Amino acid sequence: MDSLKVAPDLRVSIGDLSFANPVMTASGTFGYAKEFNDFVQLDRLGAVAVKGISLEPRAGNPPPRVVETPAGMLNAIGLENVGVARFISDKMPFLRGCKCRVIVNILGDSIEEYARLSEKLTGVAGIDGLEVNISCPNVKKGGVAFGTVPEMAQAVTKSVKGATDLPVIVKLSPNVSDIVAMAQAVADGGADALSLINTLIGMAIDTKTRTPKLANIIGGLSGPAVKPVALRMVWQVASNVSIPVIGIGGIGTAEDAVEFLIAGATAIQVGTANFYNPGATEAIIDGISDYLVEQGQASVRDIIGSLKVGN
Amino acid sequence: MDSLKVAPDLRVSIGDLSFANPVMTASGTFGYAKEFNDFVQLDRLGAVAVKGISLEPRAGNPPPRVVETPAGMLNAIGLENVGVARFISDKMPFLRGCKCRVIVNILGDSIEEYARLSEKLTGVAGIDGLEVNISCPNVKKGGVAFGTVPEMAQAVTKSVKGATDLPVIVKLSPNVSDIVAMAQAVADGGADALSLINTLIGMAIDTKTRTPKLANIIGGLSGPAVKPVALRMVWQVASNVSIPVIGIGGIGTAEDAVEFLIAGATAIQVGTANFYNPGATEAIIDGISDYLVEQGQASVRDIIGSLKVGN
Amino acid sequence: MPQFQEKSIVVTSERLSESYFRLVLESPRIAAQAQPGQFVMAACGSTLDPLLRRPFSIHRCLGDGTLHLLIKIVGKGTKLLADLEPGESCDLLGPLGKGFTLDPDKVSGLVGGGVGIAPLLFLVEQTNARYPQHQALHVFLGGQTGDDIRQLGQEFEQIGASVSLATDDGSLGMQGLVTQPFEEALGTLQQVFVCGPMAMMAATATLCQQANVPCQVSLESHMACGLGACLGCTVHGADGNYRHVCKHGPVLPAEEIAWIR
Amino acid sequence: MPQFQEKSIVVTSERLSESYFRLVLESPRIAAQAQPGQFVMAACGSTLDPLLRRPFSIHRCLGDGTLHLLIKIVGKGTKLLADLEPGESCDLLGPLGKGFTLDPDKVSGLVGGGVGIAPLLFLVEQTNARYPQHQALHVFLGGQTGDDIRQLGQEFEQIGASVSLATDDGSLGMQGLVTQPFEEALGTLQQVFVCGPMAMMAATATLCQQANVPCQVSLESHMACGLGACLGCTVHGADGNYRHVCKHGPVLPAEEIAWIR
Ligand SMILES: Cc1cc2nc3c(=O)[nH]c(=O)nc-3n(C[C@H](O)[C@H](O)[C@H](O)COP(=O)(O)OP(=O)(O)OC[C@H]3O[C@@H](n4cnc5c(N)ncnc54)[C@H](O)[C@@H]3O)c2cc1C
Ligand SMILES: Cc1cc2nc3c(=O)[nH]c(=O)nc-3n(C[C@H](O)[C@H](O)[C@H](O)COP(=O)(O)OP(=O)(O)OC[C@H]3O[C@@H](n4cnc5c(N)ncnc54)[C@H](O)[C@@H]3O)c2cc1C
Ligand SMILES: Cc1cc2nc3c(=O)[nH]c(=O)nc-3n(C[C@H](O)[C@H](O)[C@H](O)COP(=O)(O)O)c2cc1C
Ligand SMILES: Cc1cc2nc3c(=O)[nH]c(=O)nc-3n(C[C@H](O)[C@H](O)[C@H](O)COP(=O)(O)O)c2cc1C
Ligand code: FES
Ligand code: FES
Repeated sequence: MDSLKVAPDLRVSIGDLSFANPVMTASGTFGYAKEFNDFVQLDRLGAVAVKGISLEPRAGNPPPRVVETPAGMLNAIGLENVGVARFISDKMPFLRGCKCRVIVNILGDSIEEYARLSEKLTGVAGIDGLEVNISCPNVKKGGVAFGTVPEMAQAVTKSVKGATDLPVIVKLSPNVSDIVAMAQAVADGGADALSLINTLIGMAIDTKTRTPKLANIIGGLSGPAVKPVALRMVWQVASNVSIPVIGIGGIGTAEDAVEFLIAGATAIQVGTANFYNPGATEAIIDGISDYLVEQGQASVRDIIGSLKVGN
Repeated sequence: MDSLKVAPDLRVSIGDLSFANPVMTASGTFGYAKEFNDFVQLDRLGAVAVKGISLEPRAGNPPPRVVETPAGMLNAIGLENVGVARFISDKMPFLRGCKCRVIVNILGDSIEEYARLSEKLTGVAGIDGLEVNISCPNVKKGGVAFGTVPEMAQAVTKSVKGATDLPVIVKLSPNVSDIVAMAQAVADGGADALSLINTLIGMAIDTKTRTPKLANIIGGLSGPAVKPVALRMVWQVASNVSIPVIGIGGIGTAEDAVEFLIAGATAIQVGTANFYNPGATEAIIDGISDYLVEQGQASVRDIIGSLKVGN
Repeated sequence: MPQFQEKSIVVTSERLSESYFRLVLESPRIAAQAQPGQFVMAACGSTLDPLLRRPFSIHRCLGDGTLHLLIKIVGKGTKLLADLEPGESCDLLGPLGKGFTLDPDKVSGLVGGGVGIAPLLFLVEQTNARYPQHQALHVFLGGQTGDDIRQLGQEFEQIGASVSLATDDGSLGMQGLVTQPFEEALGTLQQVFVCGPMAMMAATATLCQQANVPCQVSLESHMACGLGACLGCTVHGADGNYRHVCKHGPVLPAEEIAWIR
Repeated sequence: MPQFQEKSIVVTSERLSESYFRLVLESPRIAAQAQPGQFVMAACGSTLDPLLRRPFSIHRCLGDGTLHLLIKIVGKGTKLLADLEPGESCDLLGPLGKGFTLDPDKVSGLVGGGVGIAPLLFLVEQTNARYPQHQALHVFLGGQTGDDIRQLGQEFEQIGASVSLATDDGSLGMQGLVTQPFEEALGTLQQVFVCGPMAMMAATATLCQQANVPCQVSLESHMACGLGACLGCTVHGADGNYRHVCKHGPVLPAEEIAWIR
């Protein structure tokens, strides 16, 4: 096919919610967007997913909180955030002024907390959707992460769905034996979409002092190192579960993003790459457009899930 | 403490089996040892774990079988091997001539196959132990990997233990929600030691052709990229399960190896690093020695499990 | 204050000692905004290992569009930067963080340890340029060995600062810690600016507190973004709250920091 | 045959065209053992990305301890190698695999496409040196554009081979595929050696099979180790069994390969 004369159509949608393009920022890697205002035209982004918010402010973990690993990094921020009240009063005014969609990432210690948080965010002008981080320990269940037990993940999903009319995206943890079972449980709980993956659990040790490099001992691995695992999980989930999937994990270039779209992701989020290349998101939007032109495709929707397997 | 005048003691043991040092080669990354004869003094190695052996020869997967990823690689060799008979007749004579320990990695499609294979290898001169690869699909159970279900892993362990008097090391898959539960099930099944981790499941896509980069679609991720995950799992298992642990995953330098020893591994295996640096194992042996001298430790056994946590 | 991502061309790379070197980069947009005490995040190499940028204080900004960095080789990122040759480029983010606040009517003491000397030259040069009347600058430099700090000491002298030197091995200046000559002179100082190893900054801060002299320290912390987004770069505050070095600092009043924990 | 891991110093790096360059490395131990058709695994860069070594045919070995590689820049590994400057080093493993077997009493045709030309120069030079009587060498070279193969063509002529050229864009030699001039000359050939893109090798192999002329091909495959250990580098054999390119090849009799699947 000849190269197209018109710019390709980058629009995607998740349920009734439409996005100018499939490129979003991943929670915890883009602050509250303002931090990147000098490096990225925020209005061009498909969406911004803000740093995870809890009912009350959280101070987070003691330092050191980040450590570099081969083609990746570990973080143990400990979910530091300003709390929902200050988020709405201090951070939403700026975000409301951006043309991009705003997705609020939420976290809690109990199913009730997720619900109350969702209620508080519902009806706030400028918020387009909730992303539920279930990689948090359930304090009532001995600290087992919600995201590793299908029943618990489903219960969180149901409770959030019952508390809001905003689209609900549930963000899956990759630290499980069967990602499809987790995804199906959450879909059955009524989620509008899934985002995956959150970080893999990892660790690093300082051999001189024989202490963990993170004060928290363990932390979350992210960045290009995890991309193959993320892509595999996105493909498995997108091929087996019927709700839309947002692909996350090690995406730093348009080629990475396209891999996830081909694997079946309706949209993608850029995380760690924002740190080493603050302009990554815009370069990815442009690069997806170029890819579509090269491939003679009029719309990004034509490549979603287009992986050819078998012969 | 002053630097020691005598060379540090590198010997470790797993049950009754002693090793000159804690540095082994990981199955599938060192062939049958002969391939590395020009690059490594094989006699210096703690042990060689050979490529996984099955009852019958296997041809493996179609190409492409390997693809590079950021600081890692994916492989889908498909367990190609010469089968147990030819392994004993063609490969053991050379291995028997090496001073290092020889560990035979075994794999099967069913619990019975593991047992029969173990019987055939028991009594063969020069074989010092078996390493049971349970990251294989159980064909009788719909292809679910033995290594993701504690009961199945325990059953394999018991059947191998019943079929041999060789030390039995069970090699764990990292693709699970709860690595400690897997490890405990296998320990309860009678395993003499655990080795971990096998590869993480990953995937890569060629965006030009929109096909998977591996003919098998998915493959195993290994190399430095996975080190943080491997180290975390080794620490969790070594801290919670009482049998010895062999640490594997992304080890390429002495510093990497020491991290695993500090986390609680009694020995370590070098995998992917053999490909990009065939001399890696010897450099690691020397580097562990240097580390002990620097730290004023007389024996490598003094640093095993010496991680300081909490204050 | 605007921040920039700027592909900066290496003008010169000068080796000062075995492990210290100085990079001069053509970085007009960042240089035009830079204040003493601010830093840049530099991309090291062109592949995914090392992955993260490395933070470096702005060492000098002479108004000609160049930005100078003083770097000590300690690991793989700084090693790759040391291999850069004139004409090659390095991607920088900056200027980042909050710098020093100097009162030109007060006598200033500047204490630098090792590569922590970097931001102090910029501070002296800018102060000289802005407040020609403010000659009262006393500089205290510490290093492991004379080679590391000899040339830097001369440069401070050339721009009119009085300089005291101390080295661990006694190969230049007095042998011992730089806090010794500093302590002797502290009675004459009205404001103090420090950058160097944690232990040195803690000692200096304690001396200043005892003498009731205001002290600003430039902190280090492991950083992923440098932009206030990752929340990785925390240090313990004296009030029990965390500070983020890249956003609240790197320069902070010494009394805001919990020095001993 | 012994194999070596050798830290090799770059003697020269010569750019032949936009994407082709030639590296000359001081690699005495590997060079002393190398045979035409064998290859080396080269480490690219000094960090963990790229991680794996890259395979390259040995292009030339003039008996002076140097090893020449002809490389086309296609991705990040070859890009890093292109940046190497004289005096810098590159870690090589070699010589690896099985090379060409040439019968000096037969008329030889050599067919090279693109960087597949690399091993053929070594083959011609070694044949000339060992069998001065064997002058019957016909070389067929194909490239995308004249720049890629002009100098190589001249070099083959200088050492006495008769050379036919073909380029995709017609900028040198005939326009079209190198298999055309090869097919016309095939009747005069008694043995054929081919290295180039899969499609070109398949076409050449088919022509040879039809003409009943023995043909050896040098294959490519993604490799992790190059040593026969990872079992990653398989190709489909004509008999239904796999071949490992690094151990059974890279040079194999054309009839052993399943060309169409
Ligand atoms: C605000 C600030 C200003 C700095 N200014 C200078 C300067 O002017 N000159 C100079 O030579 N150095 C300076 N440093 C320290 C410098 O950032 C580190 O030496 C450098 O990051 C080490 O990188 P590496 O890859 O060589 O070492 P590696 O040890 O391989 O680095 C591994 C990781 O640890 C981090 N890291 C290692 N050491 C430090 C450290 N001391 N502080 C923060 N992160 C570290 C790296 O950024 C990287 O993420 C400054 C640090 C900060 C926070
Ligand atoms: C036996 C053999 C001999 C070769 N001889 C030459 C030669 O003389 N000159 C030359 O320029 N090239 C040669 N090649 C091809 C060369 O190895 C690849 O072009 C090179 O590995 C690409 O690396 P990259 O990082 O630039 O590309 P990338 O695409 O970034 O590489 C990514 C991965 O794919 C592998 N890969 C990519 N292309 C190929 C390929 N064509 N064959 C095998 N693996 C590939 C790389 O090794 C790496 O693991 C040879 C290949 C083989 C197998
Ligand atoms: C510093 C940091 C903080 C993060 N904070 C959150 C968070 O608050 N909530 C959440 O759901 N995910 C959080 N994540 C996970 C990312 O959103 C993303 O899922 C993960 O990093 C994988 O993507 P990447 O490889 O592109 O970074 C965080 C990641 C990093 C690196
Ligand atoms: C090419 C390749 C083949 C492998 N084959 C086997 C195998 O046959 N049996 C097995 O138990 N593990 C096998 N493994 C897994 C390794 O032994 C090791 O557990 C894994 O690669 C992680 O270690 P590394 O990161 O050091 O490579 C293989 C790994 C690779 C890369
Ligand atoms: S370095 Fe990211 S918030 Fe400070
Ligand atoms: S490349 Fe490893 S076996 Fe051939």
